Amino acid sequence: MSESTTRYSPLGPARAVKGFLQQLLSHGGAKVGLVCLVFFLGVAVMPNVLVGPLQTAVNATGDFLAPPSSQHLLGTDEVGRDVLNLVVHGARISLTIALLATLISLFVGTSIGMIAGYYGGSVDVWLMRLADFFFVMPSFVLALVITPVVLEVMGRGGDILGFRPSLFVILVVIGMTSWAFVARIVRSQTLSLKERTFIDRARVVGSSNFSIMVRHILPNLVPQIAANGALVVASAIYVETSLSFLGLGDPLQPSWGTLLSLAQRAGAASAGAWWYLGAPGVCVLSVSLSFVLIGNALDDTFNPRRRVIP
Amino acid sequence: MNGGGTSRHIGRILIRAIVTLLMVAILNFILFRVIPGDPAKLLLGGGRVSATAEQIEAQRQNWGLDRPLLPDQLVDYLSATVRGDLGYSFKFRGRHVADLILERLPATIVLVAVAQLIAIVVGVMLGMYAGWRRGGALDNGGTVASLLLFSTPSFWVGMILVVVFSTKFGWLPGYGAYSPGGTISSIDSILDHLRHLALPVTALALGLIGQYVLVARAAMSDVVTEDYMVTARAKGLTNRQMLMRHAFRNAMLPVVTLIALNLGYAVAGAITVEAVFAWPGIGGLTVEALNARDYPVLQGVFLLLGASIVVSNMTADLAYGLLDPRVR
Amino acid sequence: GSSCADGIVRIAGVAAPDTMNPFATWSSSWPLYFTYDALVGVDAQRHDDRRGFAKSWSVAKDNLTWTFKIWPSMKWSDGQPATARDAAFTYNYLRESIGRPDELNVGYNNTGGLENIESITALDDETLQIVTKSPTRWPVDNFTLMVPEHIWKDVSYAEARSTFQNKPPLVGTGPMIVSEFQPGQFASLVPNKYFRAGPPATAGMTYRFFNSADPIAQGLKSGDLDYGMSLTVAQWTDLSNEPKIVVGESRVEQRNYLAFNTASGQGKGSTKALQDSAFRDAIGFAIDQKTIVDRAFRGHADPGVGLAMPVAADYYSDLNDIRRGFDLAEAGRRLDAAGYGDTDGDGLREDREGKPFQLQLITGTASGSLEIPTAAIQLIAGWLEQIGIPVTVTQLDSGALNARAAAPADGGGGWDLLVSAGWLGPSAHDLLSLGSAKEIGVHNTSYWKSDKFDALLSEAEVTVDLKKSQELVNQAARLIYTEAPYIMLAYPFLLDAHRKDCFASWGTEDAVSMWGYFPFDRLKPVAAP
Amino acid sequence: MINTSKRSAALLEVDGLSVTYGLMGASSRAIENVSFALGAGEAVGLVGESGSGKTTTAMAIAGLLSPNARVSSGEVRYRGNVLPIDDDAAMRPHRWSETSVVFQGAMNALNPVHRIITQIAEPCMLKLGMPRGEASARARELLELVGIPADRGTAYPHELSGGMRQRVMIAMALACRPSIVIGDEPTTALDVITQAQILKLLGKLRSQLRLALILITHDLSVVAEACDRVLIMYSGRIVEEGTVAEIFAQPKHPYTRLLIDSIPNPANGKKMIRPIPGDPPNLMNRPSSGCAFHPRCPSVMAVCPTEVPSIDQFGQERVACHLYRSSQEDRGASHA
Amino acid sequence: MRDTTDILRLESLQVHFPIQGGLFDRALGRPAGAVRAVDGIDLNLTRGEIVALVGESGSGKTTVGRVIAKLAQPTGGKLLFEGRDITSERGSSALRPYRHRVQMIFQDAYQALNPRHTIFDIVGEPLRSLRLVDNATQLAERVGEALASAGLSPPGDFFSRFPNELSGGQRQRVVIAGALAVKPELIIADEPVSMLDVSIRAQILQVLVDLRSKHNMALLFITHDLPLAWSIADRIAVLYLGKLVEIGSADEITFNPRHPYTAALRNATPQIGGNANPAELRALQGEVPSAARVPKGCRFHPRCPLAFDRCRQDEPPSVEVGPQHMSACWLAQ
Ligand SMILES: Nc1ncnc2c1ncn2[C@@H]1O[C@H](COP(=O)(O)OP(=O)(O)OP(=O)(O)O)[C@@H](O)[C@H]1O
Ligand SMILES: Nc1ncnc2c1ncn2[C@@H]1O[C@H](COP(=O)(O)OP(=O)(O)OP(=O)(O)O)[C@@H](O)[C@H]1O
Ligand SMILES: [Mg+2]
Ligand SMILES: [Mg+2]
Repeated sequence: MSESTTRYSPLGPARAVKGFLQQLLSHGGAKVGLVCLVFFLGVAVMPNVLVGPLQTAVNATGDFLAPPSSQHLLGTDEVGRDVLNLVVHGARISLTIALLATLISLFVGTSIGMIAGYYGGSVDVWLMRLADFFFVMPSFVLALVITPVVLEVMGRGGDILGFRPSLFVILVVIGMTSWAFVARIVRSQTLSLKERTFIDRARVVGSSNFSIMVRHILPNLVPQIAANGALVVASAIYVETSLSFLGLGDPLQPSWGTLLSLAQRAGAASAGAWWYLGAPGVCVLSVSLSFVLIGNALDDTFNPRRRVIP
Repeated sequence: MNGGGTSRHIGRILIRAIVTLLMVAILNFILFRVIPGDPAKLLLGGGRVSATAEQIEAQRQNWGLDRPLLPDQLVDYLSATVRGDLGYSFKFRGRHVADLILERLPATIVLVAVAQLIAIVVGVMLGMYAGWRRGGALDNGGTVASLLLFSTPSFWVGMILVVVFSTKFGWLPGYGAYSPGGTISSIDSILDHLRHLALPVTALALGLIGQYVLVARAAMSDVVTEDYMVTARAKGLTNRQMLMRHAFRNAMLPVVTLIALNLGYAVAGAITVEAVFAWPGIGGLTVEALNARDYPVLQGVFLLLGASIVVSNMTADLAYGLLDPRVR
Repeated sequence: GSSCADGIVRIAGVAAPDTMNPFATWSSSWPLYFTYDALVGVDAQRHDDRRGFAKSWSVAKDNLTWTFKIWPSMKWSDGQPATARDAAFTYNYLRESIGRPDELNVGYNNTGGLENIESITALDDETLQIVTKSPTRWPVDNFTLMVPEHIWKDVSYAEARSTFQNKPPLVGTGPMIVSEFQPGQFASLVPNKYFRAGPPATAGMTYRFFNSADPIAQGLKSGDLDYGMSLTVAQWTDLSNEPKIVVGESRVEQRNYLAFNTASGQGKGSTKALQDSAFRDAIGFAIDQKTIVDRAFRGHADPGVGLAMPVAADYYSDLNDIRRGFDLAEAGRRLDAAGYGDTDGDGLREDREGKPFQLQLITGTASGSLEIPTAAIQLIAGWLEQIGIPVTVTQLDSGALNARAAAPADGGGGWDLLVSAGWLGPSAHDLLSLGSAKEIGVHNTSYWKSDKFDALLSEAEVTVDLKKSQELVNQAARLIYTEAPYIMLAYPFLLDAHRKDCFASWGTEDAVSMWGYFPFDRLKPVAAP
Repeated sequence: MINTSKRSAALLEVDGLSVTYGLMGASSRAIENVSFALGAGEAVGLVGESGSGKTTTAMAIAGLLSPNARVSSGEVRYRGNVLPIDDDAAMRPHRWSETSVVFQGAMNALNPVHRIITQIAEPCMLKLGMPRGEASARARELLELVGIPADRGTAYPHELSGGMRQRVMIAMALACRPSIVIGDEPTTALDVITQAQILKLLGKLRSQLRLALILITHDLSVVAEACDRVLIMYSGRIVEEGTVAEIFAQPKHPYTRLLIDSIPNPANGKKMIRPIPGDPPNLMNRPSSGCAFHPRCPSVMAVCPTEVPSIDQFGQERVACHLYRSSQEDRGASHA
Repeated sequence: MRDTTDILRLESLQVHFPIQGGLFDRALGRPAGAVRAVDGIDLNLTRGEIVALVGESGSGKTTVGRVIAKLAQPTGGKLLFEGRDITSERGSSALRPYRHRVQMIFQDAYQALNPRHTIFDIVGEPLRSLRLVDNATQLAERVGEALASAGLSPPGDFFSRFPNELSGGQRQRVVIAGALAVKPELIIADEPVSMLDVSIRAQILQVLVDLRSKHNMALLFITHDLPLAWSIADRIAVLYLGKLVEIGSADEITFNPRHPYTAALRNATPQIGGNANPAELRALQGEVPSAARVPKGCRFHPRCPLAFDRCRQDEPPSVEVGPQHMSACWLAQ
């Protein structure tokens, strides 16, 4: 986009964004979701400030599976670590995995969906069959099979983007297995956008296919992508939790899912250690609920039909 | 359009389902060939034993693994699959994968069917009502509750249910499908089975209810803004008549699709819940197979999942056609 | 429906038996133990009141010829006579498969040790003679399960190692016969009315299989189960407060160890440092077995020392003269001295060429062993981090773990550190398998090779005399301790519990055997109050 | 032509009706002080541009205002009785039996999942209590009446062309033998030939069944063809009312005049088209006081931006424009 | 003096859309049918001429427009621009010179404007994609110019607005401005005013007519409104089911139609004053046949009040019935 566009329309987008935010925030659910999300993002950004460095088996001081007390607000785990400390530190990993996985899945899903919808014909048929496979195989199950394999193949040392490779593997696998849902939505939306007259107009005024996709179709997909993106985040958190729960997490970087899995393996459920199960579970629940709430609000804000009814 | 349109519609859906199923089978085949680990060695008992080269070679020939992957092995695989022969399990040595799956399927089906049934009845009713009376107390409360349920991992709900109802109070059994031993009269054993079903079904159904409420509500609130609802009102229909004769069936369209799709995902969705409740179903089998690298079983499970989702997709399409004359 | 009412003993474990064919699987030892006897096996050597297929045994002066007296007029559970011929058949069935493509080397009943056997013959119905090529305690140490000839004689080797299901009801000489088997769910057992000591007093058994210990703890609490094993510490502690439950812990043959990839540098591990015994030895100083026992096992384990675990009392030694103490500073000093200092001052050590390295630790629980607590891994990674050696951890399921720990030639490798566990028999052969060149990639997961060690091992294998055998094992254990391809972490206890409200006679010491059916052959229903 | 309101007693009287819509806290006035009368069998056209309040007026008469609408003043009388147009439940018996509506987009106004015959028969069964068989016999009759072969009754709405769907709507509207049919732009989405067919059908039915017709459109020429009288609406108010002949021959209000001028008419050789300056009124640019048309009016006077003109009788017509006040007063004076 | 050479020529232009055959049809190799949207049209436009294309819904008007705008590919016939055959040219870069000279205005202005682009972006888009400007200043200049000539002034006020902030008439002007920005020689206007309120139609028409007089631009005006066509066009072409049934000067077609369909169209159009009388409202019988099942013989015969045997057998050729007046009816032969 040329510079002049922005020069001549400095107000336009800003105004649109402002109006949109106002409308979004008039939604009670979105407010709750955003507050909750900001809270967890804050927690994820500065865990050390809040609860000190991550406790490990080496420096844990607490008692064995002690119930919540004034010293350990959320009790302790089976090696005596403070559960509050663990969930606070788990926020960063869980959120990073969820957000990055979502980005990957949105990117792949949007590209494939848009290309399939725009070009149609055999491109569409083949891409959508591929999407069908990923759609048909629940991403959780697919990730379940692929994760250990990828871990095995590329689980060598080193850092990728500051993460242990195993985490990176998990987020890539979640991203790569959950795009089909996005692709379907984007495709159907693209199909209907493609029929809109402004696409014809863009062609008549000489825009290329690429520019039509990027400048005309993509911006109109943003609401859909945003609204569904929120749902994808929720499901990414869910998949990460389930994978970790079945023992595919990284035991040294406790995500909420890993914590749940540790709790399960320690027998917390049958030993009645509800705090150990409850704390990470409530975190997972709150974050995915926030995203669902935001997604819902986005959907409502963008969907003109629903706005009609007061 | 006429009857030809309908049969064409059904034909299209069938073709699509078959193509997807074929695709699932092929990708399935490829997926499990690219996984590292020599199946011949796995057949020889994994890492536990050191096998000689001849033994491995013999295994290869025995299982046709020495032949080219494409097309020979693929063709073999596909034709065997079509015949219902899913191969032998690595772990449960010598047992047919199909048998293993069939053995475990009933438990999963009972679990999933009961949970779905409850969720559909409760969720759709609540959701439709909330959408019809949008903005009412039930709508607001119900929506918040459904969002909450929708975002809660069902296995976590399961664990919490276990802590509360089994560990703390001991009211309901928290694992298995029936009490050990089995020399009880049949009525008792049904009751026993139902008691065992209670918690896992609750864990599964709660999340589903949330989902159904949300979708049914959204569908209904879309329908009430439609022009034909104004027509219905103009005709002087009572609210009840408008709801039952005009709104319900139209609002059911997206709901039916979701229900059919969900039925397909039911098995996959039950895996973690089965793990929590030690439910002797497909989920447990999947986890066991995964731990033992039992690729034939995993492949079979995948095929089952794929097929069930494809079939349910197809059902959704057909049901949609049945309910909505426009797509016929 | 409680056990008190129907007299059926309900037990459960974290287990996944796959087939009832002991020639095809390792993972079904627990229902099969109730049905089949070993000839002598572990229990009979440890406890006077426990015997297997043989009533008594002796070895000739040459230490080569063993004579076993089989119980007179013993019967299989189908009423057929159970004689020395069946025992000879079982062994010869295995032995004759050696060298064939479908050698019976995949299951619990396998050919291991039989290559050293000259002959196995039934002198008469009650006498079995085993002649070995060189002296060995194998004839009494092996735990091969005796199967009836009339069932197995028609089973081909190919079938026996794979497809033969051995469908229940089984035919065995044990007290309880597997009458129904549902993979992933349960096995039902009924009393063997021909059991040599008279049929058990209970009405039968149900053995349920679970993937985790949660249902077991719940079942014990609710009275659904009479006995459960593989409990976690949390559950065990919780259950110990229940009035009707007796918790128990038993020392078992499991060793939890840290293995170094000594074949590194051939592209199979990230740093050559792992080949250096000085490096490994130094790391040994950074590992505190006592803390591992205290924090990770909460005291329910013995601290790791050498190859032999305390339960193998004949061979155990605490090696106190050469034992490394926990001392992080000392570990650092030794690493510095060996050339693994921190030359660029980033707080991380470099190898001798000055290249930084990071160790990849893989871990997971091998099937059939007790779970390795995550806390142990965290401790190790933490200590190594403190001495300037960064570690990444990858947790693998048992299948992946097997594949990765396989010999480099078989596609294994690609890791630096391995925390795993093994549970073998208490015989010298099994104890030393960790360092055996023949077992590389199977039991020897560090790929470590030492001619000296192998020499000691082969000598121990042909030694019958216990004293001499002890000495050989001791030497081998010291050798491997100083060379440090492994650091023993702990010998975990098996945590179990039983209810005392329906059945009595659980016994006291070593309450439940991990090598046989005791005390389930002698449980008695508690008289109704 | 004679003023029909004198020919027969008024079937429907709208008196000073104002409707406001509440939207996100604010409220906007959609129609203001609308009054007119409709005789039995009479056809009145309601003309105005988009947003001028035509639909709101029609919906108010039929008692179908949306939940966020409020009748702020005025009333509607049917056969002399005040209709409870604010009360959904109380209006129910009146709907369809007395007043039925033919909506614009028949595609959306028909329920897509029911066969058309069911939809036509539905009000017969529910409102008149006919048994199913009788109701569907009547539905078939009605289909034939609007020119659709009865055996097409089993079709679904999407299987019909736009013109046929509009006929189905008309058949449905006649189901309970109402005395008033409101057509809300019944032909706007159709092309000329189909439009002509529908208008012809409405005319035929009107004379056969003595229906009163309120025809809403933004197309003056449609009214010219199909109605007796015209009401011109602008920005929520009626600005002019008169018989078709009078209005087209001698439009009074400047808006009406410009409107007629902007339509090309080969019949009198009027080729081009004088644009009406400015934009149609909407919520943003609606003048806050005075005559709503004054920003676009070529004959704007000083009084126009400040004072709302009242609608006054002017011969056979009524017109709301300051231009005519004096003459009206003159007339009034001469009368007196 | 106006340059009156041919700018555009359609020679037996044909657009058939394939009907997706059923599964079994395809399996049996049965030929699937086709929608004969445009079925052999000859039409020429000279520079500066306004030709109206009239016909009822589904007659193929839009399809003709789309073919000329290179949005649809004809299945037969030729499209000649200044004598050059450009029927088979495709691809955005190959078509750039053509797009520079031929633009299109769409019926639904709201649909034709991307709701997420500002007016500046929309009007500037052709200039950028056809590489007609070198820098931002030039772009702003040309956009302003275009907006002004479409009657949106001052142009600066509109630059940063979004389509939903404009009234319907203004939106249609933006569409026109977008087409004008490249200074084309031919504009195809597909029912440019049918979505607009009567009171603003005239404004838009005024803009279009002015273009012709100022820039000598040719205009293909698509409408279903005969009086409107008469008021704006030099010539009127009447389309029925994909075929031109009559073409002639605007006055000839309006006052002296030689084809029964044109006459029916004229009669169906409601008119104000004059002979306006509901009783005289004559309507054609029957529905428009589907373009997928074009009747044999004269395609109008099933609805024609004057049809006779020959009409049912043979398709009438187009013959000259007056100066520049062609009609395809057996009665006119
Ligand atoms: N449900 C509603 N809520 C809020 N405002 C409304 C509602 N319905 C109509 N309006 C507003 O009331 C005014 C009159 O609308 P109405 O639909 O009566 O106009 P109309 O003359 O029928 O227009 P059109 O020709 O577009 O159908 C408009 O400004 C419109 O935006
Ligand atoms: N992409 C397409 N695929 C199949 N059929 C088409 C397509 N586009 C148009 N048609 C068909 O071609 C015929 C002519 O359509 P076209 O849109 O050109 O008519 P029109 O005269 O512009 O009608 P309207 O006045 O309704 O705009 C119609 O029968 C239409 O259904
Ligand atoms: Mg309206
Ligand atoms: Mg068109």
